[in-house]
Amino acid sequence: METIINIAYIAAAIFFIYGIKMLGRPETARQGNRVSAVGMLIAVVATLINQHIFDSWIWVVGGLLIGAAIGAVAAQRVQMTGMPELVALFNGFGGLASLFVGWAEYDRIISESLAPAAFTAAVIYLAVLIGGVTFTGSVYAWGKLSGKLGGPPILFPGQRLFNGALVAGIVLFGVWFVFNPPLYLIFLLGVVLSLLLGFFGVMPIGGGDMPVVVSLLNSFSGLAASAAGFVIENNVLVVAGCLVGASGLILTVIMCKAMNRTLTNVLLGGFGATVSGGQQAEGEMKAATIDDAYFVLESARNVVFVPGYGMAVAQAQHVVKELGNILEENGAEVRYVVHPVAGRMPGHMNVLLAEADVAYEQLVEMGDVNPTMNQVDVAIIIGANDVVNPAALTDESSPIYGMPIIKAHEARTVYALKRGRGRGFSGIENALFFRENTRMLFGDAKQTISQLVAHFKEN
Amino acid sequence: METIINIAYIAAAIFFIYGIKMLGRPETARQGNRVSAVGMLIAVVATLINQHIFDSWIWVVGGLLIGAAIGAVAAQRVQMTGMPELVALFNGFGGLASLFVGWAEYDRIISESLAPAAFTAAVIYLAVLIGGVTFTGSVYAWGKLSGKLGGPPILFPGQRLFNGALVAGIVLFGVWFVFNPPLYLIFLLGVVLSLLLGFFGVMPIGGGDMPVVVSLLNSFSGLAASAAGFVIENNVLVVAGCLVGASGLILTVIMCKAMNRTLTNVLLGGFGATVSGGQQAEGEMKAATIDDAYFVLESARNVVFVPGYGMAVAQAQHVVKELGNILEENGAEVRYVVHPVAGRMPGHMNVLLAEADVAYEQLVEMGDVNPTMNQVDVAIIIGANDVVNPAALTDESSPIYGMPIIKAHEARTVYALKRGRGRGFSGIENALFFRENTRMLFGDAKQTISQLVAHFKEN
Amino acid sequence: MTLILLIFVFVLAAFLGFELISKVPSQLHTPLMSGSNAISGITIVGALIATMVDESGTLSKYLGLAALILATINVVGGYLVTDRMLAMFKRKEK
Amino acid sequence: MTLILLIFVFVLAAFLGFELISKVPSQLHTPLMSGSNAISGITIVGALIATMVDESGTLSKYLGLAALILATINVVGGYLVTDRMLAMFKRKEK
Ligand SMILES: NC(=O)c1ccc[n+]([C@@H]2O[C@H](COP(=O)([O-])OP(=O)(O)OC[C@H]3O[C@@H](n4cnc5c(N)ncnc54)[C@H](OP(=O)(O)O)[C@@H]3O)[C@@H](O)[C@H]2O)c1
Ligand SMILES: NC(=O)c1ccc[n+]([C@@H]2O[C@H](COP(=O)([O-])OP(=O)(O)OC[C@H]3O[C@@H](n4cnc5c(N)ncnc54)[C@H](OP(=O)(O)O)[C@@H]3O)[C@@H](O)[C@H]2O)c1
Repeated sequence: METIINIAYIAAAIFFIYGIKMLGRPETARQGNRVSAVGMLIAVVATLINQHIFDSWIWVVGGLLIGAAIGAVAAQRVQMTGMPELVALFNGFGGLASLFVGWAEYDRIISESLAPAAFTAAVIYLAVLIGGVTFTGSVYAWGKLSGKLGGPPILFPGQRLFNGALVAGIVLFGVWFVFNPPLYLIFLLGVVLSLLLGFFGVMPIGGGDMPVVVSLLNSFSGLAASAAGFVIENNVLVVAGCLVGASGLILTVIMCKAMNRTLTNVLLGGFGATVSGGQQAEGEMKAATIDDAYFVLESARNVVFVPGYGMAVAQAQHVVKELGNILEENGAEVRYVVHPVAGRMPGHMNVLLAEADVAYEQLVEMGDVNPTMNQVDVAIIIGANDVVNPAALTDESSPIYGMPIIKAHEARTVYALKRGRGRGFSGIENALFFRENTRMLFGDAKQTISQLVAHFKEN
Repeated sequence: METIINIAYIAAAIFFIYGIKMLGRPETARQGNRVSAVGMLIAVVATLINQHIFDSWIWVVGGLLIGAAIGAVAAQRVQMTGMPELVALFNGFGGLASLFVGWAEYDRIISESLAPAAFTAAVIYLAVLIGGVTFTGSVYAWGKLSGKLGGPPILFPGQRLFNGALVAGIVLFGVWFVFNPPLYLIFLLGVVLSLLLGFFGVMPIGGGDMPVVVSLLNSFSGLAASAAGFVIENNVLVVAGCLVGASGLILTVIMCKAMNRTLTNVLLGGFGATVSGGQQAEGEMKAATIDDAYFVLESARNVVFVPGYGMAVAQAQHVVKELGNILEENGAEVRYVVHPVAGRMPGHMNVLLAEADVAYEQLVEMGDVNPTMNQVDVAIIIGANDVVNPAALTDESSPIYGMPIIKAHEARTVYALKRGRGRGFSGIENALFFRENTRMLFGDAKQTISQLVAHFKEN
Repeated sequence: MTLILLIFVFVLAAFLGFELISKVPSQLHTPLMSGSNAISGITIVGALIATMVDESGTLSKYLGLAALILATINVVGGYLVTDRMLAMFKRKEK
Repeated sequence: MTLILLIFVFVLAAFLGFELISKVPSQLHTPLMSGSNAISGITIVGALIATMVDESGTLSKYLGLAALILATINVVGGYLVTDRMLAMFKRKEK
């Protein structure tokens, strides 16, 4: 029996490995997710066949049903744009679950009047600690991403000192606990401190950095599961948890690189709280009317759309696609240039444009467009800001200096759609909007584009 | 104590992993080999600290010294071109060692009048079986590579049937043995059969396919070590053996791909035994004299060398480099085009030319030269044949059809250096040598080139 | 030996995790994060064991139940949401 | 449990081995083969254990000694020959 369960666990681990591998390639990603789901099913079923299932079946079935119902409803209801925060919330639940698993095992040992061995105590503490940090950190990240807790980083004097003290306290209690495993109070204090650490650790980090934070916390929740696996000596927990821990960590690093930030830089936080230096932009913004834009677009032969966070806010993807179609019928070559960190989560623009059925061939990467940008007649910037900021190329004092950008400023004419003089995620001014060849179309992106579409339809 | 040893084993495994990873990149390859050597040292030292070392130290030290001495001397003495066969021989020793380890454990259990459990019996049999096949197969491959056993495949009627019978016998004895582990005779019969299988399995495979075979047997010797690890329940053996098994297998597949063959195709063998179809070449070979070649080369501005197996046979790499230098001083652009499967082992030409100190920048891949081959004044083919055979591009009935080749035939003038009308590894005719723009320089490649060099020096 | 082997398993899984995620295109970052988040719900196995192990209504059993509900939300929700995300990507390739 | 975990270790190592060797340039095939051949000499550990375990001059001890000599040749020779090969590659990059 034990053997069959373990073979099933090995099978589950293989499914997870293949699943992660396939998730990394666009063609196989969806299948990969299903493969890994099958692995999970195998692991759950294998766990159910042994054990005191008959004594506890109400508990088990009840727990599974309640959890599955909540999870399924939440996943079905959520809007496309709300997905990142939902993932953060789920991740927090996973962390809390690992905390409870560690705690339950500790309580079981204690209630049998035993004391766990030092190693067991250490992994229990680790599971609980990482799980706790993951939980509050993820919930806070969820709050920020969904706008419930406000996006900008919250800084207070002595913040780093305070967080440092939290870490020190956790380590202290940890050592104490490992040498005196029966001290329930110390254990609980450790739990409380780790919950606090998750909360205060995420506090100084701006809303735009949340995807990185969520990815890191995702890695943590894997490690928490792995630690829980050591607690109950369960191999599939150790393997799957560690796979997630390692791949999550490397994914976090990859995401940081795409934004030209380091992980430390993100975690120390405060980015976007203060408007950092950089020259002031010269010139003034020149507003254009829909009419102007219509005439220019009418005669354009080569058009690129540069979507950004504003397109997501305005939910303008469908009308953008409509305008794109009209321009194509009108004989222009139309492309959509997607910057890897446009929007607020990686792949944000891809997901939105895919939702609007933009063909795969029309989605191009910036590296493919930049060299020939000067042959583009019109670049239409839809709520993008930082990702088209030329300061990243030229101004060494700019906080985004060195980030690769879409060189929209090299197009013959640039139309920038935004509501006003609002700044982007990084909080810095963008000289592009003040250039000779740039015209502003103020207003909500969706409305502006709809008006353009209407104009085309009339004529 | 046990714990320290095991932590050392984990460290060793990590070193192996990093070692293999680094071996895969040219810049880090040498270091990677050393990293993995350190891992091996750690594993050996960790094994020595426990155990009954004091009772057996003479045995242990003696064994280590003898083995190290033989290995070191062989490795130091071997010629560059003799390395592949030496690797094959070493590999065979590794396989035999795994066979002995499995056998020793079996004998130990039996001599204590115990019977091994079915699982243990199975892994013992596996270790012995794979070890045995690896041993005789590798030794045979060594014989073929070093020319001691003749290169061409040896075929006899009913060969596949015979080999199939061997496999069936091994399986049969294996099942029998697993259900009756105390049957020493069955065990020994299994050993004999697996030794025979290695020998007869390699027999039908031609000498030129030996690198693939050695790579596959290398993978086997890893698996044998892994099986031996299961026998004595030793984790580092399992991990390291399996790493080698898996990476060796994938390497084998990569090597097959470079030759446009499938693994089955290689293993079923017979390639090169019969001269397979394909049109006969038309026209006749036109011999040229050293004088002719000298005058053409004198005025050439763009020269490529295409080395092949013949350069290795003639050991002509040093004179080739000398000629290259002279041509460069004479104002010509000189490049060396290396085909991935030129010679008889992967990277064969790279190693030889590196030995002769050809600069890295002058070594070019075929993909970089082929598109501009028509701008090359002279292509000098030094004992290459199959890798410049245009039939691979045009003749669908040719056994090498589909293999990427160096398009030397598109150069303005081709000089082909070979001893006579001998065919290449694949045994097929090469129409290149009969073309209008091709001139043959018959004779040993080293002598021919030396004469050319002498000519240049005289004038 | 069990513990040592578990550590071994942990180390190998860590290396494997690193190797598997090299050079993922940026558009897949979010689904990948979400998909591996679902896998981290594997702690559901631990929760199940904790829920089933005791017979009386001890604290540890209630903790197990809570863990089970949370982990199930993570697993089920995580896989479904990832699938929805990836469905979007799929469509555009037609 | 030990056996199961060993199988787990085996499976993970297999996947890792596959992942590590993706897209090796062809000029490295021979050194890579030779270098991993040296690693397969890890059976030296098994040989050492076999040589040391018994006290009397049993067959199994002699087998162990033979295995030890052979495995040592494989390890020492394998690493040295690989190093020599790679030294050649190094030189040309100067
Ligand atoms: N993708 C990721 O994973 C990720 C993660 C973390 C951080 N980030 C950061 O986020 C930024 C993304 O750059 P981005 O260029 O996409 O966006 P952005 O720099 O944040 O700029 C968004 C712009 O959209 C405009 N906008 C907002 N609502 C709008 C509406 N309804 N209609 C029209 N315009 C609207 C805003 O200007 P108005 O207020 O004037 O309208 C604002 O300037 C980068 O700095 C990146 O590093 C990205
Ligand atoms: N590299 C690998 O890993 C590998 C592995 C397995 C198989 N192979 C196969 O091996 C072949 C390699 O092609 P290749 O073009 O390098 O060689 P090749 O096709 O085997 O031809 C070698 C030529 O060199 C000539 N030659 C022999 N000794 C010579 C000497 N002393 N001086 C001058 N010429 C001499 C021979 O002609 P004469 O007898 O007329 O002199 C022969 O035609 C391919 O078919 C490949 O698939 C390669």
